Amino acid sequence: MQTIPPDTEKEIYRLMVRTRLLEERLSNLYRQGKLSGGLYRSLGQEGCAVASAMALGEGDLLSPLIRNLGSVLARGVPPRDIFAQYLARVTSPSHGKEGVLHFSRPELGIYAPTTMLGTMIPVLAGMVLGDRMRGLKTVGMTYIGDGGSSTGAFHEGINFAAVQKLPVVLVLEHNGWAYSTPGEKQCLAKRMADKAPGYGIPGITVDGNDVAEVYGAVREAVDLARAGGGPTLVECRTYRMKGHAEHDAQAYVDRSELETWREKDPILRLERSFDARGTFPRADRERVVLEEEALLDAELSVVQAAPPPSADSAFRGVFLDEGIGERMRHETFTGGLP
Amino acid sequence: MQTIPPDTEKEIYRLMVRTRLLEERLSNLYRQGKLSGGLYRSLGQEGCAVASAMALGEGDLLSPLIRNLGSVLARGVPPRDIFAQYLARVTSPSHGKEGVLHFSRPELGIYAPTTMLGTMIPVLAGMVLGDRMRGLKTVGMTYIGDGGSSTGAFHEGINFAAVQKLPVVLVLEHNGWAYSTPGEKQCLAKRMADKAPGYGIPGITVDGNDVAEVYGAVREAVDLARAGGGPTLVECRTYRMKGHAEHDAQAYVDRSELETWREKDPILRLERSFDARGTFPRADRERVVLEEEALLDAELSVVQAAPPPSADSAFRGVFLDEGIGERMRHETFTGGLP
Amino acid sequence: MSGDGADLFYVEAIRQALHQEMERDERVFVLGEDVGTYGGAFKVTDGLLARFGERRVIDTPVSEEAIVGAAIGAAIRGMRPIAEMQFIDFLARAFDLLTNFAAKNRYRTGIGVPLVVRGPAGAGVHGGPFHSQSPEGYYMHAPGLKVVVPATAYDAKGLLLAAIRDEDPVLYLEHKFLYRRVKDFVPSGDYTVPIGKAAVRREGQDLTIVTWGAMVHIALEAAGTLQREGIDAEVVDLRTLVPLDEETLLASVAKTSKCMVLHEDTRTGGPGGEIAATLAEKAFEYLDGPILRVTAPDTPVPFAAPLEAAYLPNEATVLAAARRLASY
Amino acid sequence: MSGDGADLFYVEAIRQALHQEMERDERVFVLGEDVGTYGGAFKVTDGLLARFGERRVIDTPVSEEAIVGAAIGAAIRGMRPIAEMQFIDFLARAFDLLTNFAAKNRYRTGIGVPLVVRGPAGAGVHGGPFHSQSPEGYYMHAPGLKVVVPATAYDAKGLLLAAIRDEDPVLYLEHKFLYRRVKDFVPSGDYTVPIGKAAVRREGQDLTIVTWGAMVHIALEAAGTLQREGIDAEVVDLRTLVPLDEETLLASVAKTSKCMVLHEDTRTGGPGGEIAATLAEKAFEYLDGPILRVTAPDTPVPFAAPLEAAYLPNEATVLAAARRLASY
Ligand SMILES: Cc1ncc(C[n+]2csc(CCOP(=O)(O)OP(=O)(O)O)c2C)c(N)n1
Ligand SMILES: Cc1ncc(C[n+]2csc(CCOP(=O)(O)OP(=O)(O)O)c2C)c(N)n1
Ligand SMILES: [Mg+2]
Ligand SMILES: [Mg+2]
Repeated sequence: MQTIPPDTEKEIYRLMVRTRLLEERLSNLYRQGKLSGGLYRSLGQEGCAVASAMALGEGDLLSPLIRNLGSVLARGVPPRDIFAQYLARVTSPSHGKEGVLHFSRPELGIYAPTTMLGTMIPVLAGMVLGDRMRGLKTVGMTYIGDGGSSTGAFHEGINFAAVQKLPVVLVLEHNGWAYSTPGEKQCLAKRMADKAPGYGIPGITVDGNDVAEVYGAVREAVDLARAGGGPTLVECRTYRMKGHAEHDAQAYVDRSELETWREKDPILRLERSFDARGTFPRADRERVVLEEEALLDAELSVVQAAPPPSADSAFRGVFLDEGIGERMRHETFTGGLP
Repeated sequence: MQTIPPDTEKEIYRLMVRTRLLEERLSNLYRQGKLSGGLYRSLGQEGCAVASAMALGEGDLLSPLIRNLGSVLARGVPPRDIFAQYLARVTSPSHGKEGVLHFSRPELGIYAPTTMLGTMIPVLAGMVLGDRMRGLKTVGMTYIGDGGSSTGAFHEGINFAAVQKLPVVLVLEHNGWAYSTPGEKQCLAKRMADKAPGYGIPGITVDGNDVAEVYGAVREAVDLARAGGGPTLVECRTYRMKGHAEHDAQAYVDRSELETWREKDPILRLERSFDARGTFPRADRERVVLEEEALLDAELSVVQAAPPPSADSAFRGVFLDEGIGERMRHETFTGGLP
Repeated sequence: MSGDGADLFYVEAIRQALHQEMERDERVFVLGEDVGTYGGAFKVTDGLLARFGERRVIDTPVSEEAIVGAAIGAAIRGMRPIAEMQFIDFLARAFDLLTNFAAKNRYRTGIGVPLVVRGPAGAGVHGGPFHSQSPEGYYMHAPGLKVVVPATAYDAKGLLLAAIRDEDPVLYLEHKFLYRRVKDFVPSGDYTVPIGKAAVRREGQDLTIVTWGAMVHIALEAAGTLQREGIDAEVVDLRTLVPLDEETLLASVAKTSKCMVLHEDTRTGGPGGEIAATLAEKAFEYLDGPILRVTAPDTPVPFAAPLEAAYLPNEATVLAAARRLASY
Repeated sequence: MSGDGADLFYVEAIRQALHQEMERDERVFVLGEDVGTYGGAFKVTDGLLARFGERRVIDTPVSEEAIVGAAIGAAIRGMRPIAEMQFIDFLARAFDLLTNFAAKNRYRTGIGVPLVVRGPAGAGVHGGPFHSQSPEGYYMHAPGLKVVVPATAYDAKGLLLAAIRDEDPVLYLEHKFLYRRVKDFVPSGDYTVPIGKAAVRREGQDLTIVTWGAMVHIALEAAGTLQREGIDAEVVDLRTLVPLDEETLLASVAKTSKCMVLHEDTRTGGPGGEIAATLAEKAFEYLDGPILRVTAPDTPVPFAAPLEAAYLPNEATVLAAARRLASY
């Protein structure tokens, strides 16, 4: 496994902090009734998202799931984009047409999935297939949950990537839950990485809350992919510390399990590791936190000042040819009368 | 592995012969232009179909793929049903509405799949789930090819059966080809049975042309299923000796590979084994062949005498309530005018 | 039908139907994502697990094909499965199983598939493109499938009981916007609302608004406004889309001579076409004006509130069309 | 358009379009089951592998979701993928990917998905329920997707070239019955048939038959017979279902005042509804008779020849309806 460069480790720390603080702001906004739609937290899983994304190279592609806020931040998406998505502002990357992390930023290599779990896997495979045809050495990374791995699209997608030896890294976030459904009702495999041999690809299980482990394993998978070795399934064991979404009080979760995992918090663990190694003093870390707070406050206020999208735009952008949409808009307001 | 009882072995022999001879007749009819639609041969794979089906118990359920003629014959479907399906006679179990092995004979535990590969797996899982709720100890068996195992429905179905510990036996017929596509373009797994651990279920690979091996492994899987142990994936290595269908001259197949497999023919091998053990003398076997020829000729002539279905029935049977169909028929002939 | 009952929310009516039918018929069971412990994403199946246990209230993996497939299998073997889609949008992932396996099985093999697929449809809650669709147009087009679309709590219970007892597959589209917004009297006892029968929600002479689901309430609102303008609109709630109650539809248009179809599904190739075509064939002589369609536009359902509001037909769009039609 | 060319079968025209466009544009590639070594179940892609190699002619696993999904991804990254469904019926297995991912991506994210999904549709070859469907009604209803349905070899080539060059996803339905039965002049050079433009195949005064695909040939046959009976039918071949050429449609009905829609897809919720509704809205003043729909019934496609013949609209059913309409 590849080791994590010291600067990268600090950057991971900063990005985990950013992720957590950003979500805390979103959570406050949610409770104030200011968000449009639901909020899906990644509390306790930030390490897996951030460290995996940091293992990608320039020009690589990443498609997040709803909980991979840390991944898109790590790839350079500014917090304002996230606020604007959740607040459904016209300045959001999707111009208010979509919510959550469902937006594309092609210049950052970020591509929106759809809600339907698993479907991004064949789509991502196609992206790097296309890039390979164009002579690019792009690696693509996406995520799947212990729940989403039960979908047919997961199976078809990873198998296609395998037979085509496509440069795909599939990070399986095994966080114990799919909404309220526990792992053992989702899949009986001992490890989710046991699925890999069935596709003839490498599979590895790592501690998803240990950023060094995640980074190392994913980096190796990225290198293998880029070298033409095909996809790798990287199972990250982690834990969803909140309910499925903010409305879910996770009544079905054993409180002691939460306690156990709170101790394994990825930020806490990295801090302890820094302390143990004496590499990134507490004072410096506190400065990071303050900087991040300031950044987020600034970004949020910019976004809050932005207007919602205008009704008219609802009818635009289905096809490149806007004429089709024009007719549509007209008909909507006339019931089709000429 | 369970050993095969002597009578069962002889019965398997008879059924393999029946399968082969029946297909030869169908092939002749096909060449005479008398079949409705295509013909999909199981030449060289009869052992796997017959021996697996023979391992089921009374009341168990079986759903075939197009090449599992031997399986349905083993479960008691009379040859006339098969002829009638291929000749699209009104006396066919589907009354001419469907072709090939797409028919149900619930009293024999036979259920039609659809063409879409993989979809029978979740459906069969549901059948035995339903039976379990009704207090029955039914085991369900179905088949999937090296090609069909790439479908999402395979994945969702077997995983669902696994978590529900359903009594399902999934026989994976690894015959080297999916239409013209060779195994290595379908899946990179070393063995298809390597998929099993990814579902937390047992997986075994057997020589699909050795009826004793197939029977033994499947019988064990059936027993495990009935005892509540959940599904098993039984990979049978075999070879498709003909093209995908009769119209396919299999130009893409290496002739020497065909030669190698011709030597491994399941009927030939069982005959050699009988000879080696001196258990089922050649003369007795020849009698079996003659009996089967006579049976098939008789059944075929009955079917050939039967009429095609009448046009009217095309409009019936969509819903239990035939009133809906009546209206439909009327409209078809009036363009909707009242 | 018993005289007892209570005003219930739409979601409560569905839940009551599930409880009562599982009580009455042990062949009935429920499967889907988070339907057990959690009681369903919208709490529709709340309480079922406690009452009926894990064998009849099955939390499945995230596998819509397995859910619909298993329901098909169980139905073929004599059970009465009810498959929940967490959001009806996800039924797209089992499109083949529902339209090709379930819907065609009786015709192909003689064996009916008495299952119900149900789940929350419709927009209005800022769910965005994949938690807001009204896919009735797709499924109406699948031969062998029935489609029901309750607009009231009374119908929600009665149609669900009818759907479960039907010998053929039924898609039951419950409108998530109505779950906790519509409340009406629901008899506590056993009753069914027959599949294939529309309800005239408001009688009128001047024009007919044909609609279903959440749009029934928009239509009634608009009809009230129109009344004050001297336009007397009849509102027909189809309740079932397949099979269509042509009798009620034709009788209404024979009376009013003018018709508008109002639906939340998108326009092109949508259910409005079927209804308009039926009228253009069979009510041509009655018609004194074009058949209008007021529908969602041919776009995904947008996320932001102002966009979603523009997307959804509302009282204003209905009024604008109705006025033009009335004065035609 | 070059003056050179030859009479080609429909299947040859498609193949020629594929060859020429792959030659012209290196972003174009083909993927699907058995499209390479075997040249496709119907030999549509024959010769492509030899000419363009494995990287651009990809034999995939039996995975329709992966095929459509990979095509989406490649299109998003600037390629021009052509995904073949071995039979178009199997597209049901990628329904979600096509209707929810491909079709909605531009609207949701601003990134278009210029892919083509193509495959053999239609009945008439005793393929039974899953090798014979005409699913245009489903896909017309998906906002963001274009749907084209060539009836001639000329259009087969020209529409395919237009589809590949379109910036949005296009479903290209080729009719398997026509592959080796329809033959007409196909220019050897580069040309496109614009998406969204219908063709008047036969001018007439008395009634309009609106149709597409294999039914165009039935309509023309029927129109010939009707001519001898003194009924002058106009035949409009839509060629594209989305976006619909309303101009040609309305102009024709303005002239004839009577219209029949003829299609091979099933009736309820099918494309005929959309066309009838469009006319009932926008051509109401022109209409001198009901709009008829002559379609396949709401059943699966049956297997046996006499059943399939009863299922398919044919000259006799068209004539019966046309006569009634003419004398209305
Ligand atoms: C195909 C599909 N079915 C259902 C859903 C609804 N859904 C959203 S998240 C979720 C649970 C996912 O669990 P998992 O994949 O483990 O991811 P996690 O939420 O744990 O991050 C479900 C069922 C969906 N998005 N897509
Ligand atoms: C979902 C689906 N896609 C495509 C097909 C078309 N098709 C029929 S058989 C076949 C090859 C199947 O190969 P395999 O599963 O290995 O079975 P075999 O023919 O070798 O018995 C294909 C692609 C299908 N029936 N279903
Ligand atoms: Mg999870
Ligand atoms: Mg095979």
